[in-house]
Amino acid sequence: MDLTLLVDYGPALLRGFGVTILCWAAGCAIGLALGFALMLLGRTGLKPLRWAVRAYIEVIRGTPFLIQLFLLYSGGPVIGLRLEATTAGILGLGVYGSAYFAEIFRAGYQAVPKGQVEAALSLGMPYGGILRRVILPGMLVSTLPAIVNMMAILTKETVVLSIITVPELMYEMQTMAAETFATFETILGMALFYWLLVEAVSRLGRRAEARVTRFLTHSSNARA
Amino acid sequence: MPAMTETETKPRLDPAVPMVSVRGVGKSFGANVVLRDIDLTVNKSEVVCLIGPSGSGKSTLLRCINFLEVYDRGEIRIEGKLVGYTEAAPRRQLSNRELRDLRRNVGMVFQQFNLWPHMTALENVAEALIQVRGMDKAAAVAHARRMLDRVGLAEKADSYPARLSGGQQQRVAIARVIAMEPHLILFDEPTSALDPELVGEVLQVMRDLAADGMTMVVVTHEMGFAANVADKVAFLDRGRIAAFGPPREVFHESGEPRLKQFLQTYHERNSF
Amino acid sequence: MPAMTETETKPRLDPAVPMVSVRGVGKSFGANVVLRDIDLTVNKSEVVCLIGPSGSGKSTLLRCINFLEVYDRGEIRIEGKLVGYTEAAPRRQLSNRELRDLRRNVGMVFQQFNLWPHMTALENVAEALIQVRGMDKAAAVAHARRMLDRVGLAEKADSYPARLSGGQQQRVAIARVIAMEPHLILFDEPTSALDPELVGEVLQVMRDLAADGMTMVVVTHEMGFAANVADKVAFLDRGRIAAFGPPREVFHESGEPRLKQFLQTYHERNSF
Amino acid sequence: DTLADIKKAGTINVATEMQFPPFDFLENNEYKGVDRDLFDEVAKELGVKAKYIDLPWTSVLPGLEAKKFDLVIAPVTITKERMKRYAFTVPISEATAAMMKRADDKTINKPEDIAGKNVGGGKGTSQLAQVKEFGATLSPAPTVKEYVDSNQSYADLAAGRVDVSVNSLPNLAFAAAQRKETFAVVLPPFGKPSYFSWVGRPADDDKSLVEAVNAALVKIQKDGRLATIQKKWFGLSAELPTTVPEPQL
Amino acid sequence: MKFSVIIDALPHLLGAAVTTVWISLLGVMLGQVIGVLVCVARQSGSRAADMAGGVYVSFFRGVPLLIQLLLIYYMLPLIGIDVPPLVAAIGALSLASGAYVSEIYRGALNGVPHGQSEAALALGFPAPTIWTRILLPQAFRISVPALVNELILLLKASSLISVVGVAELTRTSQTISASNYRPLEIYLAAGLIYLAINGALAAFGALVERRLQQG
Ligand SMILES: Nc1ncnc2c1ncn2[C@@H]1O[C@H](COP(=O)(O)OP(=O)(O)OP(=O)(O)O)[C@@H](O)[C@H]1O
Ligand SMILES: Nc1ncnc2c1ncn2[C@@H]1O[C@H](COP(=O)(O)OP(=O)(O)OP(=O)(O)O)[C@@H](O)[C@H]1O
Ligand SMILES: [Mg+2]
Ligand SMILES: [Mg+2]
Repeated sequence: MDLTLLVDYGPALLRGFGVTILCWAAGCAIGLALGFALMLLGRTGLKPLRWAVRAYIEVIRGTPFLIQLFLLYSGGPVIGLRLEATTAGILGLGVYGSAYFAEIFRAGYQAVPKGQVEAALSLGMPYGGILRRVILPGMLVSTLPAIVNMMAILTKETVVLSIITVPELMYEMQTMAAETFATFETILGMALFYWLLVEAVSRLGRRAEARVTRFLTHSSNARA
Repeated sequence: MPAMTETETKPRLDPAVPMVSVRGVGKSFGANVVLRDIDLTVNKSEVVCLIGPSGSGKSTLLRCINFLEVYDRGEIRIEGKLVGYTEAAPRRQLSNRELRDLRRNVGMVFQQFNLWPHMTALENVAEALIQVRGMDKAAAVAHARRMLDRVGLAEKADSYPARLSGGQQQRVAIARVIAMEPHLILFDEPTSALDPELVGEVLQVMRDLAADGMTMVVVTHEMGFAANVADKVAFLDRGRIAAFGPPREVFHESGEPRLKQFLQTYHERNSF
Repeated sequence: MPAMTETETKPRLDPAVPMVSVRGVGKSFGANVVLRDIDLTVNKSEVVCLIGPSGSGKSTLLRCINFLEVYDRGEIRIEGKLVGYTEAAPRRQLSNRELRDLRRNVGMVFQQFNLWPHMTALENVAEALIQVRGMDKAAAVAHARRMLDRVGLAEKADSYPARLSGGQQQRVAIARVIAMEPHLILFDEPTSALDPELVGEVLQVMRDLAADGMTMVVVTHEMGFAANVADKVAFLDRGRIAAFGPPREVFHESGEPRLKQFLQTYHERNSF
Repeated sequence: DTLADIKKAGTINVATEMQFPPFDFLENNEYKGVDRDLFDEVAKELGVKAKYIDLPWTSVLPGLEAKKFDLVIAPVTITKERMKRYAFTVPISEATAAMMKRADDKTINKPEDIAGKNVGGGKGTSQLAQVKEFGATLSPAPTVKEYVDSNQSYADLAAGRVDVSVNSLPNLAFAAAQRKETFAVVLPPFGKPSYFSWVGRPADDDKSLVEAVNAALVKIQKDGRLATIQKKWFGLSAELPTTVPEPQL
Repeated sequence: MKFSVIIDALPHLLGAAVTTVWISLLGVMLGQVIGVLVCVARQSGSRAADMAGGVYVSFFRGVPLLIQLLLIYYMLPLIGIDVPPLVAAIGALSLASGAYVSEIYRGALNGVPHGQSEAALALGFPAPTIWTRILLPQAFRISVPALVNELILLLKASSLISVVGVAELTRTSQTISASNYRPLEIYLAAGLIYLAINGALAAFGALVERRLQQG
């Protein structure tokens, strides 16, 4: 066990970690926005649109990210879509996440008590305003844990980006492994880095959760 | 998103036009016929109470009046204006924007209060002022404060709904509605979800509104309120209006057997 | 998991020992003193109603009686047996198993019914017979059927709670309790969550139980029920029993000002 | 002693990633390639049966250290860094670096033509290091892109993201032969002569095993079996050193 | 595109798909057991059990499955514990899935009204019976959609068990495309197989959900 390697390769690993975080954050942002849009599309009265959204979600959820990313990156040029690796990685991650986020949002939308929307309607509020001011905050309360969970899952999917040469953490780790054949150090290093990221995400998530639910009083219930 | 400043429609003061006029309205949910051929007139500044057994269609009728529920047959007019449909012959449903204009003048108070839990009492009241009436934030907040004061809740302005008792929540819901200066307010069992101790404070606010000349349609099980405050009482039974008139007549002079039985049960349970 | 067959404790028939005796009981939630020095005796086959404003401690007192809530001071005895603590001097809380034995003889009916939604009406009633009384399945089901019949729900045996009206759900909850043949049943506002139309059917079942000699403690806002069925009425106010006695006395002869005001509001709201 | 244990058990467990044709690959679920043929012979010399294990490269070396098997028969180039941690056998094949282009690409006809173009290769491989060195002598210098998996660099060559893929000549020759309409090898190879070896554990217990494998390999070359295998897979035969060469990198 | 390649590869891909399915299902079933136990332990009121459960969840949710597999299969032997590949694969999958499942159940239990266990308590139910008869059946019912989601995610994550030498679907498609140099066709085929399996799982989940909801 030669942990000085982690020091020698430190700068490269940190750079890779930076790229991982960047791709993850950008992918999540795209996934959340796209997922929200998909949820709204799925609620329209147009049947074909609803089916299209359903099909999109089922296909994306039903296939591994590795295969999607490969088909996007290497298959894309066949149909004239030529993306640079990092772009493809972020886009792929966003598309992959969007299917899951759309489902989370769908459940969240349904969980907003109908009466809250009716109250807004009966006051004459426009749909855009209702969505932004009533539904969205209500959705966050019930979906934030699931959103954070999904974001934590996506941190781990970023390792797949290495196969299309995005210079993220896994890619740098494999360089280290290939050049030194120091495999155990690599495994431990990766465990540490990814654990840190997920732990940070869930901590931030819990804070955010406390924030969006600050208006709820917590009744103390006697335990069973 | 700034709300569009829409041209203020001044209340028409022609007392000849009834505030609400319901003519031959019918409504089914699938095979379940919930309203059958309802006729009802509510004049300006009148308080009409709807009473009747559970499932008789009281909520459905009320919700048809502001088109939260689509009615199938007949017509409902508010201040002479047809609700939910175009006047032209093959009737077509109004667009969302047209519906919004209609609903601006019709307030609604729900059994479950339906406050927005992530906004304080003040924000709940100010929100629609900003979004619908296009007021700027400062003006909306000032107006909202006055409304909270009117329902006796000035000091709870910054509390979230979860921190308020049921009675206080319902009073905030009423403030939210009257802030919009509606011509008509619909109440759907506004006190049914309240602890008995808290009913009084909400009824008092409603009494004050009635005294100020507000037109109100109230679905309620509070017979005392109906007897003392209502100008007219309508008894609904299985989707029909089985009795209608001043409270004295309906409560004491009607021969309608279902109504008599309804009142009988009520008496028995509450006498001691 | 087969429940342990525990030895059946026969009801003691000594009428001199009160069914429930509460002596000097106090209870606080943190700084909030909810019960202060409560004394209350419920004799066998008596029906005692607890009335009082919201937050006065009615539910808390009821829940202390079967130790769902831990009381801080004083003592509660059921059929002479100390509730929740050992008799020996430095009192120690009973083990879960000892508490279970105590609760087997004390049924409880909640405002929210608390039926188990994943079991049919019949299964809801049979479950405790199997798990707690150790009956075999066939016997439990047969007994459960008789109990459902007793509350008038024989034909709903195979319905899930979600398919039943509130009144029917509450009657199932009562069947679930009486199936265990308790010596005492506690009711916490059993009709408050019901539509007014459905209250009657539940009160009728309770009336029948009272007529059969069941000992009952009932928290209720149904003054008609209290007046007609209760042997004694206790009026709770801010954690104290402010009036206690036969309904006639409490409702008509008490000089207690808080009680008078409480009844006055009630009258106003319901007279027409 | 590992060798003694193997002889006693009658089988030797060896692992490789079977995704590196023509050395290691699966065809209809059957393990084939240079390494397979060669190690069959080595096993015969050792008097034991060979059991072949397919693992992703990520876990081949950890598996060796965890003693899940006794030898890695993936072709690996010797480097100084790697010598520190593992024991290498005598060479089993030439590994001279060469290039492969798209078959329809008329602009690249010799190694020097990659000036200013995009080059792809396997991360951390000696061929990649050599093409970087070679590229630096050209102007304008080519852009080098590094892949975790060299198959992915072939996919990008087909997709047009890179103009040549670098790998050892044997690998490229085989790949081009499989997809003649898509790929073509750029001749001559540009790199210094270098060699592939197999990898064992450096521990004292394992010394005798590595030595026995070396002896077997030398014998197989001497009696002409190696040449037969080389002809079968590469179409020509070449002589290999009979000692472990000094690492160049 | 050359579709004959897919036809040739199909038998191998399908064989690998069977491996993927049975290992994932086994992983999920064991994960259920682990998840329930961890969840109950964490709610038991014992601080130590809650802490231990917390550490378990943090580790198995926080560290990528790939690394968990490598740790179990290659690092455990270094301290003298040797596990065969299938055990390592199923073990890692079920431990990881257990961490997620325990959190799903924790959330679902919040959805069971407190009054229901109180009613059982008032009837004299022993605590374990309240869990097995009242709380867990309902938590299960509430969480069926989340559990199906988890099953699908796990099925896809199972592609990583190739690092311990189990040839599942993704690995097999890589292997095939490495020898025929036609990754596009092979990955497309593998993608469709995954889609079919997951579609079947989702349909099955919807069926279970509907059956449980009839109450
Ligand atoms: N959205 C709906 N879909 C289908 N049926 C409905 C719907 N809303 C109401 N109903 C049915 O219409 C009938 C009348 O319901 P409504 O809520 O108007 O009665 P109500 O008089 O307000 O009763 P309550 O006093 O219980 O509020 C009932 O049979 C009810 O089941
Ligand atoms: N678990 C608890 N934790 C803290 N305070 C509590 C708890 N349960 C009840 N209280 C407080 O104890 C007081 C009495 O409550 P209790 O529920 O006994 O009143 P009640 O007479 O039953 O009222 P209601 O008619 O509204 O049911 C209230 O102030 C309440 O806020
Ligand atoms: Mg209603
Ligand atoms: Mg109470």
